[in-house]
Amino acid sequence: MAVGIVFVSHSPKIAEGLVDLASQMASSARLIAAGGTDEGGIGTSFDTVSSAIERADSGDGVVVLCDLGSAILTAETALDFLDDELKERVRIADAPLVEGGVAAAVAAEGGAELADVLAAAESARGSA
Amino acid sequence: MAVGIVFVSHSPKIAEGLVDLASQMASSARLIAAGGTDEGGIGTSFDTVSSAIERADSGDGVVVLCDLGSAILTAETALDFLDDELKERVRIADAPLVEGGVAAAVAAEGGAELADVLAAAESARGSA
Amino acid sequence: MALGTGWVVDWVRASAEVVKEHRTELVRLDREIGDGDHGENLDRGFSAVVAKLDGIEADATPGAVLKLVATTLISTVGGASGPLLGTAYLKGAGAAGAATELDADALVAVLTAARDGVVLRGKAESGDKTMVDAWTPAVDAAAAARDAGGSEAEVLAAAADAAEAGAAATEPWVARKGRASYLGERAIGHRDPGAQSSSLILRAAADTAAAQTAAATEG
Amino acid sequence: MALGTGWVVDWVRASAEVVKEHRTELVRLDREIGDGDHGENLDRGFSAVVAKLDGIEADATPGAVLKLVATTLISTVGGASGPLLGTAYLKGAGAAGAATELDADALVAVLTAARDGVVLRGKAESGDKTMVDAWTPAVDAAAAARDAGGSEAEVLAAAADAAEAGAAATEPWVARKGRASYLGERAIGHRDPGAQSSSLILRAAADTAAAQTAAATEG
Ligand SMILES: Nc1ncnc2c1ncn2[C@@H]1O[C@H](COP(=O)(O)OP(=O)(O)O)[C@@H](O)[C@H]1O
Ligand SMILES: Nc1ncnc2c1ncn2[C@@H]1O[C@H](COP(=O)(O)OP(=O)(O)O)[C@@H](O)[C@H]1O
Ligand SMILES: [Mg+2]
Ligand SMILES: [Mg+2]
Ligand SMILES: [Mg+2]
Ligand SMILES: [Mg+2]
Repeated sequence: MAVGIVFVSHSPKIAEGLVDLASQMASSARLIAAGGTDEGGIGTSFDTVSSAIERADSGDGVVVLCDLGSAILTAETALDFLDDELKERVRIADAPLVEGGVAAAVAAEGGAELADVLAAAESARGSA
Repeated sequence: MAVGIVFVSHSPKIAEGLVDLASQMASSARLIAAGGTDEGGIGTSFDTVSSAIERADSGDGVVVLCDLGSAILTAETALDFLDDELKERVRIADAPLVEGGVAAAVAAEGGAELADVLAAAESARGSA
Repeated sequence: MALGTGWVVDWVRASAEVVKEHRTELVRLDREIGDGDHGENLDRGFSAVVAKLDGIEADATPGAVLKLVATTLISTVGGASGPLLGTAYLKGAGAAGAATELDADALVAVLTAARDGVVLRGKAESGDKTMVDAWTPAVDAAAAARDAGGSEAEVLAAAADAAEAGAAATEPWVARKGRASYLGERAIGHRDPGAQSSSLILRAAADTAAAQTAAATEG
Repeated sequence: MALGTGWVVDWVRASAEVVKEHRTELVRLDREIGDGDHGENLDRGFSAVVAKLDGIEADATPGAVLKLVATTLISTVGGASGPLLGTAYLKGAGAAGAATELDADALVAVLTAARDGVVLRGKAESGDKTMVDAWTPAVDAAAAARDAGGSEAEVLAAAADAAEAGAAATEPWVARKGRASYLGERAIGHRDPGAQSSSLILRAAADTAAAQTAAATEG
């Protein structure tokens, strides 16, 4: 088991590319792309984000990274509609999407627990 | 004329998706994706980055945003090989790729000059 | 005249129509200080809501209809206004509770809860140049109209008037929340698209209430 | 025996061979504390260099060959080691200047400039668990061997020995630069892939110099 990571972006390509990128350094981490609208356009989808969070969870919790403010609004709303039990172990990171996402993925791959994966994301500034 | 922006990512999808995303808010800005290796894989390409910088410049300079450390190394090396005259008006931003990239694009679209586009990128934390 | 489920359904249909009618205008406002999709986003969302209206049960309460609007907007809008207005309708539904009719007090409670929902979700304050700048004056004006003994239709008309003025008042401001906050001074001179759409929706509430009241008086 | 363009070309070919031979090992090291491409990156880069060697002019200087290596690695490696080693060879080429032969002093100058190039580009310090931890001991040992009156081959052998030890010494460390810095304590127990490849390349320099010296002595 391990902490899962969800990448919420307005662009499906950004979310998918980030899974590609982070997978290289964290090949066994549970990384889920949640990008774009239901029609695949630029925007965010409540249903995509909600189901990504559910898929990312294996019991150890989920860290969600977002690109812009409206992605955060969508993610927070998705959280409100989750079962209380799952909701308790989901965290929305205050971190840059790509840089924080890679750091979170590496931490999750290393077996870090929820708070530590969140901290890895939030301390990332990505110029290592 | 306006400041151009180059998005250097290890992932071609991230760089392209970011052009899509930033274009929505800055449709006339000169935004160039420079993602992936020459073979389209995960990594960075000196040639892709160099020519993206040249294409982004219209005389007012270029701000370059990067995802990870090795992208910065590639961008800095590309700078070293540019003509001195162009090199003088290229800046590598110390900023998160997506969040800084959107902020820089909006600033460039508004006609901001090089230093101000750079400052917009570097002050972005992306949770507006 | 207290307003029932019929009014809520009329209001929602009228909202969908007015959003469609003003789609281009909302897109234009959002293109000026955002990403240019606000009209599309709301049109997509309200069209989806209308498509679901036929499926509601005959004895559905106003609150149940508001909840359907909430969940549908959240699932279909695809931009910041989805979670924001979705949360507004959801909290409004909560305030409506199981009531079958909404009197002036209940309407003020619903509007207040809706505004609080927007603020809870988006954390914007008055003056940040967001839809809050339509909702907060609307709530205040509705409460004042109710306190002055106004009818349900009068309460909603006061809300709509204040929302319209509130949306217009955003023009000279810099934005501190949402995409327009990227623009700094360049947002000055442009009306916030979300404030504008909220004022259209509140005007639809007032107009449908007035029509229902007129019909009841005649009938 | 001072070393000419023939040696540089031999060294580059030997580097390409040794990188190909150790490709899997370098990939494994990089998979443990990076993204698993270091062996591929360098193999791609040095193969491209070898493909260009046939095109060099008959009277090319050592510096010209080093510059060709530099620009080719920069264009083809696709990872951090491309700009880093590319800058190393570029600065090494600058130190070699227009000389047609490199004596012990010149070799120390080339190695020093190369290491300075890596540091200039990557800003890593000794102990950060990067290729610098192979290069800096190599430069120091080369200078000491030169000061002790060592031959060109002896200077390069000293550099190679020190680089090998330097690469091995990175194992117990936490990384402070490059991708491995994401891993924190988990990098402990793993050798830095870039330090390892640099030590292989420096060993190729020593081996080819020894072979040339032996051939000259026999011949
Ligand atoms: N944090 C916030 N609080 C309140 N309202 C907000 C906030 N962020 C955005 N808005 C509102 O949302 C509107 C934009 O909606 P829309 O265009 O549908 O979303 P997006 O910006 O994601 O494209 C803005 O005009 C503003 O009224
Ligand atoms: N800032 C730096 N300074 C010095 N060496 C570095 C730096 N960053 C990375 N390296 C070296 O590069 C090696 C990794 O190279 P490579 O795998 O080809 O690149 P990437 O990390 O982009 O995949 C590391 O093992 C390390 O020795
Ligand atoms: Mg919009
Ligand atoms: Mg949008
Ligand atoms: Mg690597
Ligand atoms: Mg790599």
